[in-house]
Amino acid sequence: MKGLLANYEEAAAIILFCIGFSTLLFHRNMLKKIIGLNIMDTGLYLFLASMGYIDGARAPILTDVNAINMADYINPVPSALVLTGIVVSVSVTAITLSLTVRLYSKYRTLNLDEIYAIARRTEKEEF
Amino acid sequence: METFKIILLLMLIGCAICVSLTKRLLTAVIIFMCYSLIMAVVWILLESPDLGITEAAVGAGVSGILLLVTLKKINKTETDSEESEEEQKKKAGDGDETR
Amino acid sequence: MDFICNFPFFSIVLCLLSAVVCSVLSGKAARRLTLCVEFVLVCLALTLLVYTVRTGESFNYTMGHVGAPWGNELRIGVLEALMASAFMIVLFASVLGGGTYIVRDITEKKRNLYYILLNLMGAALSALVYTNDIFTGYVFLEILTLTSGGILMIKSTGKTTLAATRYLIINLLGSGLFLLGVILMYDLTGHLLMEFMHGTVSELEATGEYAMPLRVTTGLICAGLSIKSGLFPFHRWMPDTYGNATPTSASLLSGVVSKGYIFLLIKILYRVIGTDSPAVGAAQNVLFVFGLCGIIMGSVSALRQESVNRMIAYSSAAQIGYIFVGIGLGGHMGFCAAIFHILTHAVTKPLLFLSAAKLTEASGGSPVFSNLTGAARRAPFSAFMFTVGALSMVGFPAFAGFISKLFFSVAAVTHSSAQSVVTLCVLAVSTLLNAFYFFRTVIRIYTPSEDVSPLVYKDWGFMVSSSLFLILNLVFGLWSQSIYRIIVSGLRMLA
Amino acid sequence: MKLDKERFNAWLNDDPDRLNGMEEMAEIPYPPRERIKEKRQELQERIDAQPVGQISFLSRKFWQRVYSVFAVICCAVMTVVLLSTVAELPRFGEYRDTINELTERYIVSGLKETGAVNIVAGIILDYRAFDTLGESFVLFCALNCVLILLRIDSSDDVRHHELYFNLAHDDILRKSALFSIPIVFVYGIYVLLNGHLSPGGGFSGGAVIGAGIILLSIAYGERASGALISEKVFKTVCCCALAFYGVAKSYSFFTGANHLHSIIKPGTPGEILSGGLILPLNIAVGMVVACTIYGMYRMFKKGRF
Repeated sequence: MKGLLANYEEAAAIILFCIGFSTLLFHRNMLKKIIGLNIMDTGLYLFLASMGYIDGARAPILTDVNAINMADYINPVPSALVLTGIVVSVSVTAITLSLTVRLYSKYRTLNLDEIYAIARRTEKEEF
Repeated sequence: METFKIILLLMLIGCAICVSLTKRLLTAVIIFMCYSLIMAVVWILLESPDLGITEAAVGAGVSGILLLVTLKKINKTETDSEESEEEQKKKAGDGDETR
Repeated sequence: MDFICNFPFFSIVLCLLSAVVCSVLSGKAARRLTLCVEFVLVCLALTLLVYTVRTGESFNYTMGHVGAPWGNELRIGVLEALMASAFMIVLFASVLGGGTYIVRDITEKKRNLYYILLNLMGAALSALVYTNDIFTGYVFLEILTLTSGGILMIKSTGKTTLAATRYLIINLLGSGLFLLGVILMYDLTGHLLMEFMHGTVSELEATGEYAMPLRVTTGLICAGLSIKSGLFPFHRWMPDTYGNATPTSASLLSGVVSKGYIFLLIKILYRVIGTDSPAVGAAQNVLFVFGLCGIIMGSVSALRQESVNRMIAYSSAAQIGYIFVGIGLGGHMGFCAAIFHILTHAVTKPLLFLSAAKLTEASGGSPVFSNLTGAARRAPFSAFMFTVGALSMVGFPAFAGFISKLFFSVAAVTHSSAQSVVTLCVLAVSTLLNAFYFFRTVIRIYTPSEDVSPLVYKDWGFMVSSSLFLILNLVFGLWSQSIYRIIVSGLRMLA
Repeated sequence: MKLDKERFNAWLNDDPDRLNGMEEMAEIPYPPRERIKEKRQELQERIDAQPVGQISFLSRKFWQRVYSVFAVICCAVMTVVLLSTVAELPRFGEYRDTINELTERYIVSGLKETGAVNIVAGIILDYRAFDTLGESFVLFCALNCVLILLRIDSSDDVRHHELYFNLAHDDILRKSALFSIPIVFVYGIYVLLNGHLSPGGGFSGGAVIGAGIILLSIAYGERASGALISEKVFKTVCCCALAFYGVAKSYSFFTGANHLHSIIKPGTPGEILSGGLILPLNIAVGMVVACTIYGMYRMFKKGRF
């Protein structure tokens, strides 16, 4: 518990990840699933970024070129990785959203359970 | 500063929970955009301004726009007073979680 | 450094650039370009295989001016070259063999988009196989996931869209878990290149620090990748996906994509965590149990299916189970068996999917069993190829499937008593079930029926690609000793 | 004055403005609501006509429940395990093990080797450029998937895809867009061009510019944004920029791996024309991203350009 409180940033990130994960897993509504996916990803990125943070350090943009001191700057690697990750998650969002639009135009609902029910009943038509 | 950060983190968690509990999809999308903005601020506080800019532009901007366009496309955000109560309920019901 | 060392890099960049070029081409031109590029990829990978076998050691290739541990790296050993050659051959042959179905299932204006995705998939696969950097692995894993989703949804019926949705959701859950594992691993080690991570991990293990986070990390990576490859409780997307997709997509998904994930897992187990680590031991036991369940459930479900596509799909689930049993048994022989089975399955499943599609087409378009009676008369060549695939899957001597089952039994026997008994029993039962459901189909297609309207056209693409698969099956079955030696030396290089 | 009042009233009543955006209003053939209703009824009838079949819903529901209970337990266990892992990790904000020779080289000699004052830009476009190359192809892949799903090729498909919203007649939006669009564009271009000197870079700048173009298209109609990015421009820019990116990076990978001399120099630190390949790569990425985002928006909205 003490460790959790000291690592509050990471703990919050993990809680966000788990909320997003369960939203993605349990919600039957496609849009909610997609938002859950985004929350899951941002939780992960927060987790990664909070690892690079050092108390009292600055962003890794060099101000004085002649005197570079390691301890002045935060770890730049997590930022670079997160930047890559954000692009991946926006691409995934776009694809899943367009799938949602397609599903809606076909089945007229966003609820996956209903979609399955309709698909099962109209199965024979499509062959 | 640390208190501010903790408050922001709590708000993030609150937003995340609200998204999965709220009934209306439009509300969920708007809460998600707020979530992204708060996240951008958190990243500025974590001394990663690159991520702050990107998250504000992508999470709140582009993802938000795409979500809203999708919502609009599937015709869920309209509120029309001429419509009967029943119709509206049906509408709200099928866009949202059926428990 | 020899010029050949550039080949893996060339193959990735070639794919990426030809994907860009395909977006301005028409469907037909894009197809030609893709086939050429894939043929070149096959040649590059085979040359690399020969080169690495001859030199007998692996080499690293720095992507950029700054070497390890600061820059990205590729790493090519015998095993990587072998895997890349197998995957590229399957990619090439599936695209070649499924040409008529691509024309049938995809509207003309969207056909070039399909080839863009295939090119990207080739790039992602090669990068995934060659990479030495775990985060690069994640990025290309996502490309692989998205392209495989894309080649599913291109057939624009409601069912494929639904199947693609389901597939993507499961895969994204898996990616999330895998990324969390990668992040934790970075936090524990501070590196992203595999051998540097391994160095820190073994230091941590020696001092006993962070034992719990290491275990959790291993678990997360295993869970993420096994969910993505469709291990037992998460195999439910398979029948819908494989059953409804266009045959090329189905054979690529089952033959190549899920194998790519598994190969990444093997690589991480060997090169990052180390197979002798206690954390890996625990994960292996879990994978073993789920693999066994997967074999049984997959085979039983395959028995109950009414259409041939879904039957083959469930059989895929069972084969994934086999591979995970191999990984779970662990040790030298277990991993050998798993890798050999990856190869076997990669060259057999596409053959089954493609020939089943031909049989279905010859019988009027419905893949339901009752419709297929007497299909061998209508399409004798495809029926022969289907029979070959079925024999190989069942484990008939002289085919690849026999050797991989043999390897599994050897791996089981050399292992501890409890696991070996269970594995042997499950192997026996599943072989029986396999034989039952495959021969039922084979007998059905050879049953004479009145409706004999022979297939009017000859499909050269299908003939060439299925002959290629047949030859590969025979090569793996008859020259298994040399393949075995290659795998063994590859595993030694991997560690 | 009278005209203004009329327009204000019209706006209050949510009437389409009679002066602005006429041509776009004309696109709506008949009220969407009716059509949706019709469609839903049709579907309902079709479902009702089908026999329910032999699926026993009781057992399916039962298994679903078992499955979801199991999944809830799994999620809960996962949360607890992950939280206890976090408690064991190094303390937040401390100088920790991940600060090693990796970080040291990036920070200390990053400027000298890449020419980028912004170390993050140096990492993503030079040290770990292969990741970033992959990342931009993820975006390309996403664009292609969206095109596959939403692009309309045949005219009979149009009915499904048309989108009925049009804010082009809204005066408030127009006036506020008039002020904000230039700012958005300037900011986006600044972020894009200064990627190696200050926070930002190709991706964020491109996303800002893309959002600006979307705003333009919402406020002033498709014609305005179409004049900026037509289908041809979109295709050309995407392909050329991606191909340039791929070729340029391949050149630097190839020379690096073979220890050849590269003609690219880092330049003077801090100047706009410095950072070797980083500036052109940022511009290429920014163009790809802006076009991709706008293209995706068009696909979602209309299904074509």
